[in-house]
Amino acid sequence: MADLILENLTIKYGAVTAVDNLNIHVASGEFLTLLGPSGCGKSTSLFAVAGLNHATSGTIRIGDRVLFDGDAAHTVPPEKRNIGLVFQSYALWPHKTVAENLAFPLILRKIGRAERDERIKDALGLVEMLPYADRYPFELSGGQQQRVALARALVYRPPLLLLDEPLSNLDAKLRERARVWLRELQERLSVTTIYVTHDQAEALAVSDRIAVMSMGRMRQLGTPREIYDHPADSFVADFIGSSNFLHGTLIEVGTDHARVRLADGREVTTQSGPAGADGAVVVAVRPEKIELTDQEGPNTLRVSIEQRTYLGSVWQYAVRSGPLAFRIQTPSELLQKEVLVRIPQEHSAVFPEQASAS
Amino acid sequence: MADLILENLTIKYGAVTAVDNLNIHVASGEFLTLLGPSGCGKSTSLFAVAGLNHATSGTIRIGDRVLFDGDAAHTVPPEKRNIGLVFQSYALWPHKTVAENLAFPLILRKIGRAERDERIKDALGLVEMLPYADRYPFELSGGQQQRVALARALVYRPPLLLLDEPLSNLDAKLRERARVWLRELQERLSVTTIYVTHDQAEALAVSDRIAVMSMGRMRQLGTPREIYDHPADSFVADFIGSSNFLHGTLIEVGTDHARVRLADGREVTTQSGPAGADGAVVVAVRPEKIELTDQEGPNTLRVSIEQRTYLGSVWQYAVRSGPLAFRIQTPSELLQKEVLVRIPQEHSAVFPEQASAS
Amino acid sequence: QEVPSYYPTDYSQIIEGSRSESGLMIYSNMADNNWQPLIEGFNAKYPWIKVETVDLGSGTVHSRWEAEKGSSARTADLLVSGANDRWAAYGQDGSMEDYKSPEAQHLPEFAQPYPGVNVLSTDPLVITYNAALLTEEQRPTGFASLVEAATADPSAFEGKITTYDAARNSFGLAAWWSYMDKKGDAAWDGLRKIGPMIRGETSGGPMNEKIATGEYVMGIAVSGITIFPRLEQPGGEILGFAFPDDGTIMMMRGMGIPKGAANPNSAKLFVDYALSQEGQTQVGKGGLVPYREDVAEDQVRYTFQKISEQIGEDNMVIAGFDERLITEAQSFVDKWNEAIAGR
Amino acid sequence: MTDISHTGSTGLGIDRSRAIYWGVAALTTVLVIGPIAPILFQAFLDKPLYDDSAALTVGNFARLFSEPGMIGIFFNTLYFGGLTMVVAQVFGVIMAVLVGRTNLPGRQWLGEIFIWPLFVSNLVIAFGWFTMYGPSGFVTLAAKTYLGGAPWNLYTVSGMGIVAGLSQAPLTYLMCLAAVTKADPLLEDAARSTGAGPFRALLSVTIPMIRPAIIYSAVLNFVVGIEMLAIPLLFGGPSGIQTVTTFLYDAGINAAVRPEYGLVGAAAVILLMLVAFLVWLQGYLMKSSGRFVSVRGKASRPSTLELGAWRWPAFLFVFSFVFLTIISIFGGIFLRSAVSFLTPLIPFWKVLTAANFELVLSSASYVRSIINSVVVATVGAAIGTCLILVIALVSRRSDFRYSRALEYVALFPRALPGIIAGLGFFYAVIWLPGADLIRGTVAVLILAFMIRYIPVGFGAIAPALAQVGEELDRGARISGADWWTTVTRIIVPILKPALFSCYALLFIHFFKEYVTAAFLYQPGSEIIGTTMLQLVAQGDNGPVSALATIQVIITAAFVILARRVMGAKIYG
Ligand SMILES: Nc1ncnc2c1ncn2[C@@H]1O[C@H](COP(=O)(O)OP(=O)(O)OP(=O)(O)O)[C@@H](O)[C@H]1O
Ligand SMILES: Nc1ncnc2c1ncn2[C@@H]1O[C@H](COP(=O)(O)OP(=O)(O)OP(=O)(O)O)[C@@H](O)[C@H]1O
Ligand SMILES: [Fe+3]
Ligand SMILES: [Mg+2]
Ligand SMILES: [Mg+2]
Repeated sequence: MADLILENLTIKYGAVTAVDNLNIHVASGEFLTLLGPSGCGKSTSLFAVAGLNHATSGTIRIGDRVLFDGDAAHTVPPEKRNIGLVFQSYALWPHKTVAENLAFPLILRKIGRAERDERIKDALGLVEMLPYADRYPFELSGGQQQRVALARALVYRPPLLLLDEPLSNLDAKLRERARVWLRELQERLSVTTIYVTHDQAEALAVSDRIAVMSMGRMRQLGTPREIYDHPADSFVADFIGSSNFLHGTLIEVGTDHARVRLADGREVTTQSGPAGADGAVVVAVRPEKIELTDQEGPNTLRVSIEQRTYLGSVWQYAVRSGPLAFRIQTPSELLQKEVLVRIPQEHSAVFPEQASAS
Repeated sequence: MADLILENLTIKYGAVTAVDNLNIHVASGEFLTLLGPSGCGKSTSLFAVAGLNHATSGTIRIGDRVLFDGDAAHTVPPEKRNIGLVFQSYALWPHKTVAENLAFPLILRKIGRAERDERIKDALGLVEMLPYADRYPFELSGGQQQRVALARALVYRPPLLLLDEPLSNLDAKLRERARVWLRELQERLSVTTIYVTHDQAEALAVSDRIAVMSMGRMRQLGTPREIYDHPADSFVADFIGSSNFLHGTLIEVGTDHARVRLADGREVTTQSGPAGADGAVVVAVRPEKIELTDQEGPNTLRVSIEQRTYLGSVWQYAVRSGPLAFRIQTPSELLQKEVLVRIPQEHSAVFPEQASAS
Repeated sequence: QEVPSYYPTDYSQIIEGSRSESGLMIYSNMADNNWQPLIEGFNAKYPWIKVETVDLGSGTVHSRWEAEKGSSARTADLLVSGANDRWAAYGQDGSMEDYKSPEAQHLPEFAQPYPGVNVLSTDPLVITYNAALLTEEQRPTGFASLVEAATADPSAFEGKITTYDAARNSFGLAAWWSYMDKKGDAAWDGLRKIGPMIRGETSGGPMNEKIATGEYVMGIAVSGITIFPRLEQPGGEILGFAFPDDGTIMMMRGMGIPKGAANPNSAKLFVDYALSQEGQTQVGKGGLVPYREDVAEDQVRYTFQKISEQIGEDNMVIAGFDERLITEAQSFVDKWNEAIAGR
Repeated sequence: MTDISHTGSTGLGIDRSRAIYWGVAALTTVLVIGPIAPILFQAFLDKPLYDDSAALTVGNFARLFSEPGMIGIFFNTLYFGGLTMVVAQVFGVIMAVLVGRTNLPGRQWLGEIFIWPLFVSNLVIAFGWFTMYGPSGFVTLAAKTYLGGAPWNLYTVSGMGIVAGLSQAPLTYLMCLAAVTKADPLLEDAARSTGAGPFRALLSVTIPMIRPAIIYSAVLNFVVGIEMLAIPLLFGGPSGIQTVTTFLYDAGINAAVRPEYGLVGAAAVILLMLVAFLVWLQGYLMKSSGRFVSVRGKASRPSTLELGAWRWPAFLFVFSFVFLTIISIFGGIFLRSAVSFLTPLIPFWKVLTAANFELVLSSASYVRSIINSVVVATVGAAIGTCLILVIALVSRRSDFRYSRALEYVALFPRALPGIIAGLGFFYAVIWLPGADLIRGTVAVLILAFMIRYIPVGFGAIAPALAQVGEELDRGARISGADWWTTVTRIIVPILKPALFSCYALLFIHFFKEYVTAAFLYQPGSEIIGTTMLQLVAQGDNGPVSALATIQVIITAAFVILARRVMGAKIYG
């Protein structure tokens, strides 16, 4: 398949602008994830690619083939696009059994009985739903329905696969297996994939590139590491891995570092970055990057522990130093009331303070 | 509220036994989570408590008040149970706006106009859906619908709250906020809560106790730490935090330790545990508990790295030592081909080998 | 083929002509069982003519034919109906084939009021009453006696007298117009007295049923042919009837061959047969009232002559196809409505 | 833009789906306009259409409005139509919900009996009512004897409205039943878990969700009330109450002197305008139809609502209702068919007779009419259901540019009172070239009935369609199905209960129809309705009741059988 290109895509529902001037170039065989908070327009964008809603303006093409062109009022109907799509709401056909749900796209493609059965078995096997082939959707649990939906989108091996939160109702184990398997399958079939998820761990683990969206706009497009390590703005920093934001004032800025006086009076050295008009900044640092330390030094803060949460593999603590409240994460249980922590310069970023950054 | 007690609860759909002899005692004000793979009967159990499906046998009581008694064929209708329920599929009323969806339970409880508006505003504020009060459900995204469903179950402050994967369509940030807030709310209102989730991190973070289910049966009931640190069987060990299972043979067992010869020939010391008939065991150890080390010693293995996955805060590696394949997790990126790892005795458990443990 | 001696010599041409025709289509306001004896008799004589009837309401017979006649569609070769105003109109505009039946000489004068318009039967309108609710003394014997009885005992008759509503129904209009035309102001006075007690109906079914249940105690000018067979049914004693002694309305049923009919010879044969002695007897057997004098009275329930004998020729009100039915209709309806309101 | 850029895409544009859109739109338009056009034309002629000397005029409208008492007549008509609608809706909806959704004891057979009033024509229903509830009806007399008086009077506009409403309630019932069985039970579960009792859940959640079906049947019943002839004629006539239809009948069609077709045409134009307004209103009320979608891609389980302690009180209520308004009425009709006289004055066992049935069954043409009716109803309803289904799919579920217009056109035939519609078809068949081929055959009857009842069938299908979530279509489109494959393979199977309703409704209506047929049938193509018309002329309701009884038995047998065969499994 050639590359999929979205240009200036805008989609409005009456007065609501669900997608605002989106530009994405998905390379052939790429695994691209749309990541963003609920209601940011992920599903809407995906549906526009599938041809299931009418974009307001912009173009969608696959290589030279124009699927949608807002100016020429040209639209290729969804069934001609040969795309696989998993709906957030499954969209299983209630009157067909699981096997029949999968058979339908194959029948449409005039695939012979023997091969059809073969493929259905394969696909159901992949999602571990083989024993349920003869059940009706209403006889399945939520997660089982979702797996069938996934199998249905894969069974006809479309060159472009669109997945709208396909794993959100699966349990952690199955989900991890499914995502590994999905990625393997994607690579094996080299099917171009757009994946919508709200789960950043999943996005980081599985994607070639991630597009972070907010309120219909794209905020950053990059590889998982770029997004995680070098978020373009505080929204991305916050959304991916939920950074702590420490308020402060920029007192010095160099090419490779900056110095910030935090709200509790301590000074820290951070990566370089821009300041707000009055020098107000936030220092973004992820909870798991903050280190425990024994001795005072540069970038250390003495904090009191206010709340403890057990997360299985790690503990998370809500801590406070004067007016600064933030979270830290460590594998070990801390029983003392106060600890000394260090904010590593290389894992901190500075952004201008914005009303929106919380 | 008095304690909620499920006794010998069995629920069949024709030949399918969805829930099999379930016994749970939920203390008043407790936050209990049902955790288990897709299709294990979580929703079915929850619905039985709500009175929305017919259990086949067993009893459900709140203190002395019998809600369901299979022997006496006695059932209290759902509306008399005063329970808050969030459905996995939202079940918002499509013909009512968001505000009207929330108003309905309040109107049923004859709550005056002013207080009603107040409470609706509160509840919508909590789930950050205030601006959407006048939309119809079909005008909302999947996650937004789920938030409204949550608000609707809370708005009338029921003493018992049943939540069926209430956060599965929310993004990570919102989800974390929602779960903290949910837990706080639950403690403040001291509302007894049964929470269904497939997300073990969520379960560990938020629950007083966790009931792990599989195929309609309860496998273990305990606090998050008990479940995580002392899984009752290999299923639980695997499901919670996805343990590695290293196959081997028990060669010595004491009160506080056991020695196992692993399939690659190395011997390791582990926690004590039972063996299969032929001495075949698996050693369960979580990926994040396996330590990197520089020097050979007891319980160390030399492994080759076969696959690397970036998970943002940590890296996960698929590794292999002879016939043993397992995963390890560390915060740092490992570029070398081989590493030396140590399996800490205190974080390993031994279970008899079963066909089912994968 | 045998034909009576008084038939014209070239009658065989009509018979031969009918052989090459495609059967006979009749639009009528009669029911299947009314037709059966007549058609059987006809077919015994002319077995090659296939008779088909389309049995409709009186008005529909004409509406349908009128609309179809200009098209190429197959339509009626013979019309039979009780829509007196239409027959009057056809008489005026000459849209019926002017065929003079050789049987005419054996028929009374009223048998062919206009060229091409014949009378098939004369059906009386009678007084019907509920015998269980009206004692012998209370039972009116005619219009005048009804007026008398009703004014004497209004509570027994208030809202319990029915008749055809002349303002809403062409059948009723023809009947009552003829009656009033003959009886004049005296009858109008009587009607004004009992008018408010009358509930008008537009069809025989509800009248009969409601009289039987007692909702009405009696009806005046109720179609006799619908009552007669019912008297013989089990329980028929609940109903009683009388030919009004001061004026029995005899409704004429018209019959005509449209100009340009597709099968004129078959139609002519049928008209002749229906008017023959044998045909009229069959008409009587079908439940209608024949008017040909030589019909044997023991073969049929009633004949025109028998009724005439019973009540006297003067008391027969012939409801024919007077053209004033058309010209005077509106003023009559207005007057009728006032009388019914008691004014 | 150059024109060259367009040729590429229009070349693709003529696909199968588009051919179907245009084909069905053209077919519907021809079928509907055919019979309506002559009537419209007639409205502006001073003489009957077939009269060569007719000239254009607007005098018909002037006459219509200058008629004395016209205001009262209009008022009566609207009140009658409104009451008919309200009564039909209230009882139809309640019954649909109870039967379709709850564990009401005996709901199966109560539901079967409930639709009986639809099986026979209004003429027969009216007759049944006055034998029971008329001034000297059985129930009235019983009430007078035991209760000291009967508080009802059928011969008022209210009385007529209630009778008409009750005889139309089954229409509402059937349309809503299809919708109710598809409403997602999870939504009721949600209501109950928030504290609503079973009835409250039905009232606040289920009923609003079937709003499309309610709105649709309401509009239809209002129109049916307005165009209904038999009941106002039979009940209103004797006491001088007139509605627009009886006025038209008395002054226009059955006029004492010469029918005034111009007047009839003018009134038809006004009725068409009224219906156009109602269809618009209906569309307006159904705005943002996403609110009514209840069959979603997330499957949920079919279930019934437990009435609990309310079971038996509800049963008692429904049963007495069914008994008093249906069983007793039909009891009267059945009884009438087996006696020579039905009157409280003679015990019925003294007058038992088989003569009524003998009369009907001994006539070859009467028997043929029964057979013809069965053919017309079974075949016609099948063809009709297919046509209506396609119309509904194109007008509601396609990107066809004129989908809305198609819906308007399809709904127009309902505006014409049956008798006027009959006239229209009749003109159309005579004057349309080529129509002669089918003239006088059962085919023309099927065609005419079909067009006349498109709106009825549409009402059974369209609301159910509104409940099916678009993601199901979308899922199919994206899997590679074009529009036609999607609707036939995905939507139609889900619509099965509604299709059954549509088929049953058409069957029932075709089986009893008479007015439209009066102008169209010929020897050989007579149907029960025309036979009944002839028998009515004899002034004896015995044979009429016998025929009605046969009608009920055949229809009921058919409906029950069809339900067994077609409606057994909704989900697979
Ligand atoms: N109506 C039914 N008929 C037959 N089997 C059913 C029916 N409903 C549920 N089941 C089966 O019962 C089992 C339990 O279903 P349940 O909905 O309780 O699962 P769950 O634990 O909630 O799973 P999930 O996390 O996927 O929602 C499943 O295997 C399901 O297929
Ligand atoms: N039919 C509609 N009418 C009006 N607004 C709509 C409609 N459908 C969606 N929206 C709005 O458009 C925005 C984007 O919706 P979309 O479904 O694309 O969100 P999403 O990113 O998929 O969110 P989620 O993760 O919660 O599914 C939302 O704010 C939503 O409320
Ligand atoms: Fe152009
Ligand atoms: Mg979405
Ligand atoms: Mg579930």
